[in-house]
Amino acid sequence: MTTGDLSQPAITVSVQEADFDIARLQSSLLAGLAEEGAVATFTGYVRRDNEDRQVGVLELEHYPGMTESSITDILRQAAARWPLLRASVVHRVGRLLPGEQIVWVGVASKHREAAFSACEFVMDYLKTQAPFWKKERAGDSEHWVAPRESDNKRADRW
Amino acid sequence: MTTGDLSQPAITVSVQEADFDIARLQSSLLAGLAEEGAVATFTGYVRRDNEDRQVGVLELEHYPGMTESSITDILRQAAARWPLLRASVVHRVGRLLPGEQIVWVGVASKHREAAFSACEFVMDYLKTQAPFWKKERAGDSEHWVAPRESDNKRADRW
Amino acid sequence: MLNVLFFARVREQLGRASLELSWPEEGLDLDTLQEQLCCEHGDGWREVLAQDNIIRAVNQVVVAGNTDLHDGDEVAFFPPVTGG
Amino acid sequence: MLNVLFFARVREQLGRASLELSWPEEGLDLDTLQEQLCCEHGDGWREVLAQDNIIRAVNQVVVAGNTDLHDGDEVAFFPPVTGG
Repeated sequence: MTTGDLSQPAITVSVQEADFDIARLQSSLLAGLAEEGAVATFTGYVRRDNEDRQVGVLELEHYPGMTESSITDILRQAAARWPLLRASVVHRVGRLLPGEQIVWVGVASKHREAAFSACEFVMDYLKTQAPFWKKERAGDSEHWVAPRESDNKRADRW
Repeated sequence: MTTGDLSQPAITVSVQEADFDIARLQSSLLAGLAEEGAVATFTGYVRRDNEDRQVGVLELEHYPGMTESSITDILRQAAARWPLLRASVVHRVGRLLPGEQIVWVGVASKHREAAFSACEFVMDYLKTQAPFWKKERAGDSEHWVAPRESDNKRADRW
Repeated sequence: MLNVLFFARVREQLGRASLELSWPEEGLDLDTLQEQLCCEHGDGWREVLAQDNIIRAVNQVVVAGNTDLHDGDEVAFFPPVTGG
Repeated sequence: MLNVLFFARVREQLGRASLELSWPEEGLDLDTLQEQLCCEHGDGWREVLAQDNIIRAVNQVVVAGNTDLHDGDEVAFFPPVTGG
């Protein structure tokens, strides 16, 4: 697990094998804030099937160091575009089972517009910029997940 | 507390005085689903100040019956526009203190685009369509919160 | 019978949350109901109910403009909503 | 010294996760490094590294096009990312 804390606004990034507790993450996002108003979150789960293939196990590989710094950079970009109070990403790596939580993005802001936009922006950039690679296994077969063209288009919107 | 469950997709609405547990709400959103992928949530909190006024206590009035049915209608509209698996709204009424949770919107979908859009749509319509009224009290003074013009503009986008 | 409800600022300004009216044999529409309420309760009510942002709902559905009412209807007057 | 890393499909196709190269006195750029790797390891490597969606990063920052390298740099080759 790697954690970084950077002020103005506070940004937290964690890349970890362990599962995470969304209630605790949301409390941490708000802890000590003198003001809040809105929190938008996103939680991604391992699909049970992907493009008609059953998923048995998902293996998530990452680039230690670069993964954390690229997520930090994504969060800083979001904080430069919208008035955020806190922004946090937790992303799991290693072996995951269908239905398990993979990723959580939480953004606190005084206003919901900023919270929603920043949360969606971060997810779009995570999908296209952060060095993670998914491999699906089912029985004897294995399959690197291909990037979705629609993800690139969504990231290009911003 | 009033709860309604409607299928395809399952919609849940609760208007209640009691506080709520976001982790439990998110588990309920996913319980029994044969597939998921993405959950977008929004949590609104009582502001500590609003347009430079300190907020001591917030009183939330609603129109019992119409409030629940108008939220159900908003969720049905969202489900008609995006492919949702589940959508849920919890909204508190009564006396609330600054920093307390007021509202939670959770949307589960196979894809994050639908989850984000529907969650934001529901919040925009809640703000402008559901019969709730906020009154702020601070010391001896009290003040009905005025609707924000920007909220009407946001709801008109959809 | 008609059940008439007032919420939030409207409720406070009128000093009451609801009233019941017996159903008139000749029928009634929403604008006429509002005019009757103002006639019975005086200019204070007229001022409150004529505010141009007042929302009117019949049987818990917001109504734009005038509409016929029916025996047993629930009519509500309230200011713009501020939930969420 | 240069530290070269391979991830995901690239790592599997090359059959290794990393290698170290001593720093050449005459200097080196990214395209030249890639060409050297292909010359040393054969056409299998050339095929893998020449795939047009391969991403190259220097010191953990993605690089578009060629760039000069420096002694001590960390260079990585990987396929398009699929996190989130």
